[in-house]
Amino acid sequence: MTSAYLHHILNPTLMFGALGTIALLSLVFKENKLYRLFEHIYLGLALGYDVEITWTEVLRPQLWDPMVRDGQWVWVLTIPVGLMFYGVYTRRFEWMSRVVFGIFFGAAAGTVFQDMCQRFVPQVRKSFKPLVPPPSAPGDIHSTLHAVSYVLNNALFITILVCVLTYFFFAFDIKNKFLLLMARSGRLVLMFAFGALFGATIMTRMALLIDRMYFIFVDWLQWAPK
Amino acid sequence: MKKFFQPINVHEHPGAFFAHIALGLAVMFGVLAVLHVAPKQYRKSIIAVFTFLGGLYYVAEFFLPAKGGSNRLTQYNDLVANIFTVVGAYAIGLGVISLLQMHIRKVVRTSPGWGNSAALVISFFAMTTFGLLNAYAPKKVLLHGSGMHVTNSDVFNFLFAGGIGNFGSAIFSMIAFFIASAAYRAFRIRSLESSLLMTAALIIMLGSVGFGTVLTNWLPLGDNPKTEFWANFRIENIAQWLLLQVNTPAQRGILFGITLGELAMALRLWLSLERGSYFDKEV
Amino acid sequence: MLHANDNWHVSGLVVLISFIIVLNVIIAQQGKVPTIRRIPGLNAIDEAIGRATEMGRPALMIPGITGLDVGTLAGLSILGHIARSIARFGNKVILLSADPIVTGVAEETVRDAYADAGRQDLYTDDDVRYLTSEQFAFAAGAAGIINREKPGAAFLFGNFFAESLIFAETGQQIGAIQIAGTPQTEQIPFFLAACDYVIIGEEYYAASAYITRNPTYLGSIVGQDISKLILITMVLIGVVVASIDQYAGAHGLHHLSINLHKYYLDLLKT
Amino acid sequence: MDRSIWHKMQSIDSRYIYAALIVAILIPLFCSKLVYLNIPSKPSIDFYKTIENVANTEPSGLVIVDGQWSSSSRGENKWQTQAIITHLMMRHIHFATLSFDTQNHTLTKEIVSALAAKYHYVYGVDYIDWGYRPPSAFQPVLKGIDTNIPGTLLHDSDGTPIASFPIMKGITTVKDISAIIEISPTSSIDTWLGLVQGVNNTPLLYAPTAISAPKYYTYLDSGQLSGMLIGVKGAGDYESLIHQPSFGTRATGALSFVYALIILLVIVGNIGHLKLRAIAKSEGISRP
Repeated sequence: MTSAYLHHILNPTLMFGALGTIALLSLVFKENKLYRLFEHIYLGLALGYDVEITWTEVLRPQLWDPMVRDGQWVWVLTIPVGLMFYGVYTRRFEWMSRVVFGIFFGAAAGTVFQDMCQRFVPQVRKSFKPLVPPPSAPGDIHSTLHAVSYVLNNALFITILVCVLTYFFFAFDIKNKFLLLMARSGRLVLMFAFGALFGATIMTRMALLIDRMYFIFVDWLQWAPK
Repeated sequence: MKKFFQPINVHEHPGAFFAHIALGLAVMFGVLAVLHVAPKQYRKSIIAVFTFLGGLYYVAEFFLPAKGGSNRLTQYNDLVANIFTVVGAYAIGLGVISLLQMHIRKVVRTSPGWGNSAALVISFFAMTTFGLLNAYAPKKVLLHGSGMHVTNSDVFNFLFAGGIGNFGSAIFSMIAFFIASAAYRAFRIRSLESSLLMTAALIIMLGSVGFGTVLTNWLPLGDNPKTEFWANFRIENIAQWLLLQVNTPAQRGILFGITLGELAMALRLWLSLERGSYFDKEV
Repeated sequence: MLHANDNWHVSGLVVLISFIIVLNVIIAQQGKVPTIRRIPGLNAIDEAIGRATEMGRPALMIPGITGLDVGTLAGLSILGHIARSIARFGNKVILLSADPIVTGVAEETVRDAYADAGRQDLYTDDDVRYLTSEQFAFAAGAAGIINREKPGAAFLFGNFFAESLIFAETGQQIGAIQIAGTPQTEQIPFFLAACDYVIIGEEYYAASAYITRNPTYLGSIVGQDISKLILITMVLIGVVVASIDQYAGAHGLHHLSINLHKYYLDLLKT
Repeated sequence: MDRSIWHKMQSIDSRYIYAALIVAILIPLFCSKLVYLNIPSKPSIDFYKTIENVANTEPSGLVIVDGQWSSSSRGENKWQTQAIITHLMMRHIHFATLSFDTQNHTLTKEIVSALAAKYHYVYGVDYIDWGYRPPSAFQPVLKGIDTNIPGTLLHDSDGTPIASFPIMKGITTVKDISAIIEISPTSSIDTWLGLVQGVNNTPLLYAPTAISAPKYYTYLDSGQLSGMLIGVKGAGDYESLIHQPSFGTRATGALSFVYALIILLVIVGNIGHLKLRAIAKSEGISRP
């Protein structure tokens, strides 16, 4: 082993990352002491980063700087409100934490109207799929076939949509055999769709593991050819 | 009144600045004290009122008629978002206290696994310290001599890029292992449902990788109108059709239901109609 | 769409749906309580807790990894009911949280659940643990805890993302009975593959109603069902109108086509 | 046959599965000379043809390469970027890189500088780095590209005015751009489609992760997208189209092994399961 290679292998940042990667991945075989150590180091680092980011990205630019630099002293009034969170720790002031949690519940709920209008309603409009084919393009030798597939695809789309929605009826006591069949097939189509999603996700996940192996065996150890 | 809330330069008028802060804090704590001494039977209503007010701004901002994309309230969007961000940031202590308390206790009592807890606490303080040092004095030299030149930002990079960055990728890539074992176990011809799950996944898998597409490579690619029809039966095109024509409407059906559920839950919360262990308790 | 007046038809529709839901909640609260269909998976909750208790193992709960949003609150509400059952069985719970505010709400929820069952003695402050809000650091910590504490039952209800499979598969490997649900649809396939029972889509928001049979929730479900019926009707009418429009377009009936767009197809355009 | 072998087949210890998975990935990593069965998909071929077309018809045209990926999707996007940049340089097409992600700027720069040395690309003459812009500026920058490129971007990543470089001569609006390439794990392509592509029907090419690809097939059909490289398979396709096998080819090979392994496992599991069920049925016992 040459000293240049050793120097490369022992590069602290690279080695720390590579050892941690191996230790963390070893969990899939067995929970072990090395995993436990790196798990705790990782948690500590991440929590520390949370605190650091909270200061540098939120509290410093949005509270400290406006107060001290721009003299917007009113921001100090947020401190008593923030302190109410800590009521959870005492029996006496516990209820106060509910007030501030309540404000946050309210805010989370209040944006729902815009969300519904912007994200949800367009989906309703996009489901207006015609069951009549568009006029065929000039020179299209498969015009009948294209028309048939257009109608069939749209009909399938609407059928699946309605079946799935039927499955999600909870309060209506469905007795009609046809509707029951629709709800049942709705659930089956859902399973089929979930299978497709599962299959479509595998490549992206595997690519990441391949990349990690590359990191260890090519970038760090340099055992495999570059 | 409005004048009272005006900014004051701390360097020019330190007295006025701190007087305003003291007075402001006193009034805020006064309000909280009044809330606290209010008769207990009002507490539930107080919470309900604050919850309603918490959501009212966004609802009002949305429904008030706007011209050219903004109405009377739109200009305060940034401010309201900032207030929620700042107040929310104070809660970080809840988490830090919860985790550190547990691990410091372990270290102090030297209970089993205290070494790991010590590692957690040390990493926490190291990251916090060097994160802040990196933000304020990144170029400051920590170690110097014998070919070494280490700055605050180097240590931060060691912890962040070497540590958090690589560890995050490692855990993310762990999913690859689990996806394989989960597929092996779940894709069984056990019931109609699991068979459907399996069939769809296998078709998509074959359609997206080299040896799968080889299976139907004897079919034309479809760049010629005469052979276009047969190209539909190439495995990658079947997979694509499944994702577009079967998966999309199914997802949309789910979306309809979920969004309605979300709306209902939001309305119950906002109007304090919600019931359940957390919401029903007498306070 | 930034404001309601960008398209009053759209915001009107949303207000109508909201009104229907609130109205049904109030009707149910007045005493006219409806019933709802069975939700597969939720019946297994007590069985899972019972088995964990028999084995002398705690139960694990994770309310997702996001901050306090509507999905997380729904998850916490389900977990609150489950925590009561766990307390009644006299078992311990471990709740892992990835957000400081959620940690606060979760602590109160779990403590209240034990208090309601008269088992305050079983609850300690270490039962609800904040790990970190960093997605994969949280996953690493949770996977470690699952492996070491070996819960007998796991309940995953909240917003989960790519890391969902890490929890579900490690839980599966240590033999926990797992029940999961999430409004993040892309993660449901992985829960289906690794958990014993999965609730899907809107069932997530109907779960509290099903577990508690609480009139408020049940009324809300009726409102949601009526809204869905309205939406289906709108879509079906839309399909018919769009078909006529396509026909009109192909046969030069432009006037008809313009009117169809004006009076139906484009009403919800934003 | 013995009942236990069927039992083993349907409940293989997951640790063996994980070990097999690692082997399946490592074989192509170590044996770089292996040849794999891989047929480039149609979207990949279209992507390649579009770039070839630029090289043949507008040899002095400028191509924009916009990156939005960071280390979390580098397993796919990094190799796509490398293959695309290689092709651009092989055909001596001028290009400009742009990033809306802090990490991406560094990562893309690394790839481009390494390849520039190999293909003797001169900065400012053959390629240019438009630099990093914060994500919040994404829409405004794209709007600006429509009408005034030097005025919107002003400086390159070193602070030199971009108008002063020879490569920018005659480039003022989107009409002077020969093609746009977007490499991204997010749905950022929507914004390019919505704000830029339609202005002059500029060929728009997309390199997403495999997960986010399905949503965008419709844009291929409608011709708004001229080609798409899907995940790491897309990178492998591209490397074979330009005859420059690199990591993408090895990773695609690894993927083939991994997929074959998973499919094999599913088959083995099902054989065990079905056989045990049959045995149980014949013995009159309910399901095993």
